[in-house]
Amino acid sequence: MLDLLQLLSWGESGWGDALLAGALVTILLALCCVPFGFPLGLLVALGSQSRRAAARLVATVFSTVFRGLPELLTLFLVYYGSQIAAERLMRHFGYEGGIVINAFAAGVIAFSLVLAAFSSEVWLSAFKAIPAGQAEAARALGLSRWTTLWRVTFPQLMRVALPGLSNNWLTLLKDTSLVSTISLADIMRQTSQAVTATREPILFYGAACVLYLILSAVSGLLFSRAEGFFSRPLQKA
Amino acid sequence: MDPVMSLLSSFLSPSLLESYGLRMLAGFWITVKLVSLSFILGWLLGWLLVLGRLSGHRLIRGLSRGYLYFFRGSPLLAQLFLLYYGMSAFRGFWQSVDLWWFFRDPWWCALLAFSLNTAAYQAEIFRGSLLALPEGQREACRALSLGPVQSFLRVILPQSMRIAIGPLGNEMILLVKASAIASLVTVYDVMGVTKLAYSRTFDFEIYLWAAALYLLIVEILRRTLRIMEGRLSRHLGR
Amino acid sequence: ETLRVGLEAAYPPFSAPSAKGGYVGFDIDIANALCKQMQVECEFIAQDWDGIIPALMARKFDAIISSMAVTKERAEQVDFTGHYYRTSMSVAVPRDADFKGLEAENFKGKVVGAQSSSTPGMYAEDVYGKAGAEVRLYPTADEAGSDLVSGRLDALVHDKYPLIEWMRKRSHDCCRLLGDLPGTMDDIAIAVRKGDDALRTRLNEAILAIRADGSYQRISQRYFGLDIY
Amino acid sequence: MNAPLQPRYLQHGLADAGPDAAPVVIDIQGLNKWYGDYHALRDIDLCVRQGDRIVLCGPSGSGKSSLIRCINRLEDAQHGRIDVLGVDIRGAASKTAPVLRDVGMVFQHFNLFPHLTVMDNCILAPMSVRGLRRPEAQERACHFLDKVGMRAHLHKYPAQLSGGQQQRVAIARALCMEPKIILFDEPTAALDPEMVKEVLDVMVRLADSGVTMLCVTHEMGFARQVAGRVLFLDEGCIVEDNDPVSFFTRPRSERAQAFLQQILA
Amino acid sequence: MNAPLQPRYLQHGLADAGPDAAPVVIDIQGLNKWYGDYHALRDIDLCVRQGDRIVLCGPSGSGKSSLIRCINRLEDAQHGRIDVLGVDIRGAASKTAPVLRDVGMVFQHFNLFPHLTVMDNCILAPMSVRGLRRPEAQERACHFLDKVGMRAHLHKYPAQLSGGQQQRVAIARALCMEPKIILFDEPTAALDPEMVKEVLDVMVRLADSGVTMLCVTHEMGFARQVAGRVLFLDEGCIVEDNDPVSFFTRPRSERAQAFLQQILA
Ligand SMILES: Nc1ncnc2c1ncn2[C@@H]1O[C@H](COP(=O)(O)OP(=O)(O)OP(=O)(O)O)[C@@H](O)[C@H]1O
Ligand SMILES: Nc1ncnc2c1ncn2[C@@H]1O[C@H](COP(=O)(O)OP(=O)(O)OP(=O)(O)O)[C@@H](O)[C@H]1O
Ligand SMILES: [Mg+2]
Ligand SMILES: [Mg+2]
Repeated sequence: MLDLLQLLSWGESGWGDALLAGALVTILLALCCVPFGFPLGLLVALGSQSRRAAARLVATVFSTVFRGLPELLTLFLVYYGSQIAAERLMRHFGYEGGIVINAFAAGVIAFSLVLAAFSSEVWLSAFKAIPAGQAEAARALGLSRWTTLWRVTFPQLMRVALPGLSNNWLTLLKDTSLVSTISLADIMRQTSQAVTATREPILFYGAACVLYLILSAVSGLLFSRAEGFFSRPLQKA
Repeated sequence: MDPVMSLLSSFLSPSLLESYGLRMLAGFWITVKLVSLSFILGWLLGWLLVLGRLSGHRLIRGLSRGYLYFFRGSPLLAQLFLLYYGMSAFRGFWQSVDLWWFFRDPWWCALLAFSLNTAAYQAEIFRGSLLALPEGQREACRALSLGPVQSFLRVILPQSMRIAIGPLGNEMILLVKASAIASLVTVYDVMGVTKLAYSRTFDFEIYLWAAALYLLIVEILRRTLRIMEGRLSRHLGR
Repeated sequence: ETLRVGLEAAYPPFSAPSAKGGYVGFDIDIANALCKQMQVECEFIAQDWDGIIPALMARKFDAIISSMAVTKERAEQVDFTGHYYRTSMSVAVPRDADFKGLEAENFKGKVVGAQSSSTPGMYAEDVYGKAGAEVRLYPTADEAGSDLVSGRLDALVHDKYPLIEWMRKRSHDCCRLLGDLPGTMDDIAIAVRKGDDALRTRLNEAILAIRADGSYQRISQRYFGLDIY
Repeated sequence: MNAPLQPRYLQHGLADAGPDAAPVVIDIQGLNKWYGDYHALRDIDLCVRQGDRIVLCGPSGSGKSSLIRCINRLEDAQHGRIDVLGVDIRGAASKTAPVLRDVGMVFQHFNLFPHLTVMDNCILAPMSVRGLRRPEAQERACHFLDKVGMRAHLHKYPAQLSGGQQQRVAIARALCMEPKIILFDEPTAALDPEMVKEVLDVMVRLADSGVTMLCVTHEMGFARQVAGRVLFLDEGCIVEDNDPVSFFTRPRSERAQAFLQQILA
Repeated sequence: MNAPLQPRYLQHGLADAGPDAAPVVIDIQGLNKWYGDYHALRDIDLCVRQGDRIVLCGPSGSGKSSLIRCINRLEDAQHGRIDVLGVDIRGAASKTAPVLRDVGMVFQHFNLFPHLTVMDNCILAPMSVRGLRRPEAQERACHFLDKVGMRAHLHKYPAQLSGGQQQRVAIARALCMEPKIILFDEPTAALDPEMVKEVLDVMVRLADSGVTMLCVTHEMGFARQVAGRVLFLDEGCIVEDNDPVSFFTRPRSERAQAFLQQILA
């Protein structure tokens, strides 16, 4: 028992610091995707409701492709693809030698795209929940489309969308473990390293689970706060 | 068929198709089976969970919250791992209650883990769609004395499914992709087969094959869901 | 000058991460010896097995020293040096199982486990699978091992040395070695990018050099008590 | 019907009450309701007999909707006792459910089921609560839809109807359950005067068949013609409980006088 | 205001028209609207001058809401021309937006923004469309909320209001935009008679200040007192266009006669 705990401790013989470092990578990566992924998803949702056929097509293709492609492939495409492209380009200008695309940035780009594609469906379904009368009232008041979206639709949207978005977020948090394939040491990477080194799979996968659970407990708290904030006006009394 | 094949083989190597085509199909079938079964089981369990989560009973509410929290909060991979390898640690017990046949078989374990996992995600989707339902609908049900089952089946479900269907599509696609995780316990789906083939040939092309297959699945799903959504939105027909 | 070495670091006792950070194992020691011989710095970069060849090609590192067996398919993607050790495969079965021998027909209807994406995995599929065994492929041999212990598997095919190592460390009381599989001797070599002949030649010379000066034999003795070249 | 109620009824002291008066169907005592801090209903006492046609009126925000919603248990009152058909509806659901089945309601905002056609809106509850079979339920629905002039719109969805049409469907839906007590929350607000008259006829006929009605309305003409009794609410209190003739000619309370003055002016 | 309109106005031939009559603000010609197969509006011609107070009445489902929703471009008409303040509102959004900004509307179902307080509902549009600053907008909102008796409920959310209170907020919200034309869809349906009178006063004062009003209502008393002109719709046609006195005493069309008979009876 004691040596098991020792394995989780800090310092020379323990894996605690490695696991925490992995957790930091995971959470930073996921957090960095949020400011790109969710708004882009909203944009895609707006696009697929657009009156312009072109906008609808682009939105549909985006959502199908980035939901359909295995995340690993998206990641590879962004990471190796952009690297090979950059290298070709540089060689074209006569520069020989390696270019290294930052793995973290590649991860953020790839997962933002995936997050956007999945969240766009959630946004879209939330749009359906808003009665047509709201948009009509906004038009009758002469509100611009931007004001309508931002002041009328969005706050009502959030209440319905939040549970779905929290799904997206939690999925993202765990999908980021794929970055280990482009040599970023996230939670899962560190865990599997620890497992191979110590042959204590139950212990370390359990620890990883606990780390994820802590992350999702914190985010669950934030989400239910946000939900409370957006549904307060609709509560009776 | 022939011209299609020749077209395909002009940019995809036929040898690859020959040696792994059948296995890819078998993997595809595993994916379809795993996803559809676990999705349906998860759908049922998901509704139970969301009812529990909204119930007036504190204990039930707490339990379903805990369930949602655990299954959404931890990776499916870990859940499957714990279920599959964790259960085998209690082999003696399972044998004594005559359930070892279940936990011994990786397929059942995978199905169970996937159903439990997707139930949690689906429950949250359902909760969102219930939030979207105007309070007046529930009041009308009560005023008409519709029983809980009738209110649910005839009034609440059809309306909330309309809202839920998009995110449910997401969940289904995620399941399709997550089925790759089942190869962790030796249940090889499309992606599992792909990886296997890739690790033998190191031909990146096989991934493109898999990607095409995935895109196909997603596109079919998307279209089916659009049709269903259209049916559920008939009443809005202006 | 540094040599960037890619490795999987999930294949003890050949390569595994150490709690101190960094990696330990036979492959690492050999790599260090080679680097010393070549008078370069070794830099180890861990990489999932599935992505290890693409990563090499994308210049994440310059050589793979990760117990990679030479196969025809791999040779189409990368160039290999001469082997730095050779290994055959073995089969482990539960202690009380009654297997008559290693021949394929003995495995009909049995459940055989192996690591996926590995030569034992291919062997299990190609030989036992064709003979009517149910082949299950695991991400790593560890998981296959624990299923052998729990009774989900009837037999486990794996590379000989790791298998011995696993039985020694874990569960020697549960299982026994059925024997070496004939005709499965594999060359384990270093992979470099196609066309990177300069490096390949240097590595080849280095391998011969560490064999000549005896440092190879010392490492091999330390890990396995015999020379596995 | 219920012996101990007799004295309570007498104590209530309506002029025309006698020992053979109709049984009490709704009996409210000391009802108080708060929304948060806001005291919406104050010490409401009300006794309704079978076949009564009661009109609730009063200024906007006086608590009329709240009162009838409490009777239907759509709102929980914090204090007081509400007996409907002899059962305290603040009790366990298993006891109150059969009683509440006999209480119908027409909402101020209609609350039709948007995903069901007019016909399906009307047959859903009779089929699943009353156990009617489809043809019977449809027949009944046609009957009532006909009465409110909506027979021609059977297969439309609520979103395809005008405001008044929706309101009429809502009335028909409530009637299809053939409840013993029916609560109307401004059932004619969206109707044109012609239609008001038709609906009024339906309601008079209902009342004649022994159905008890509580109706919130702002149409004083309607009140004058249908009501057997008028309740005037203000700020959560019943300030006047009178027969319509006296209410409109010589209201007792000052508040009601002021209210009526505004209309008659 | 607009020279070519002059002849059209004369051809319309209202008795009191003269060369110095107020300018035309709404001009509808040959308007036809279908919902799927259903022909909801048939060949509507209508000319409204600045300051007119027009009441639209007619049986439920006759197309009143549809008509005023077309004027506001909430529904697209399939045929015909609708000029509002001199601009064809069936044109590009960039052209029609500034015009439609001057057209206010009060909905039959209120359509308040549920996530905003009463005050925020009222100041949102003035601030973001008219560019008012918060204190000005609030002052204006208080002014109108006061007029409809909702000053005390500033900080409540719509879900916490009674039906009539919601309706009054909806009226105040529309007024806060100080539109040149205002369309009411049954603005008093949920109001008690007292409140109706107050709202009516507000509307009369609005009209006096030159605002043009189109009001769908079922309250004939209201029509009698406020209207400058009464339009009677039936089955999608304007069957009568008259001044209120003649409309109520000697309606020209038979349909209107039948309609009025029902009420007066
Ligand atoms: N979306 C729709 N699809 C089909 N028919 C519709 C739709 N909207 C309205 N209608 C029909 O058009 C007709 C006119 O509707 P409208 O709402 O204009 O009536 P209204 O005069 O406002 O009636 P009310 O006084 O009851 O509100 C009605 O018969 C209605 O059934
Ligand atoms: N959920 C709530 N939270 C806070 N206050 C509420 C709530 N619901 C109603 N109220 C307040 O309670 C009072 C009574 O409301 P109620 O709906 O019963 O009025 P009403 O008599 O039906 O009015 P109306 O004729 O306008 O429909 C109102 O002043 C309203 O503001
Ligand atoms: Mg009310
Ligand atoms: Mg209308």
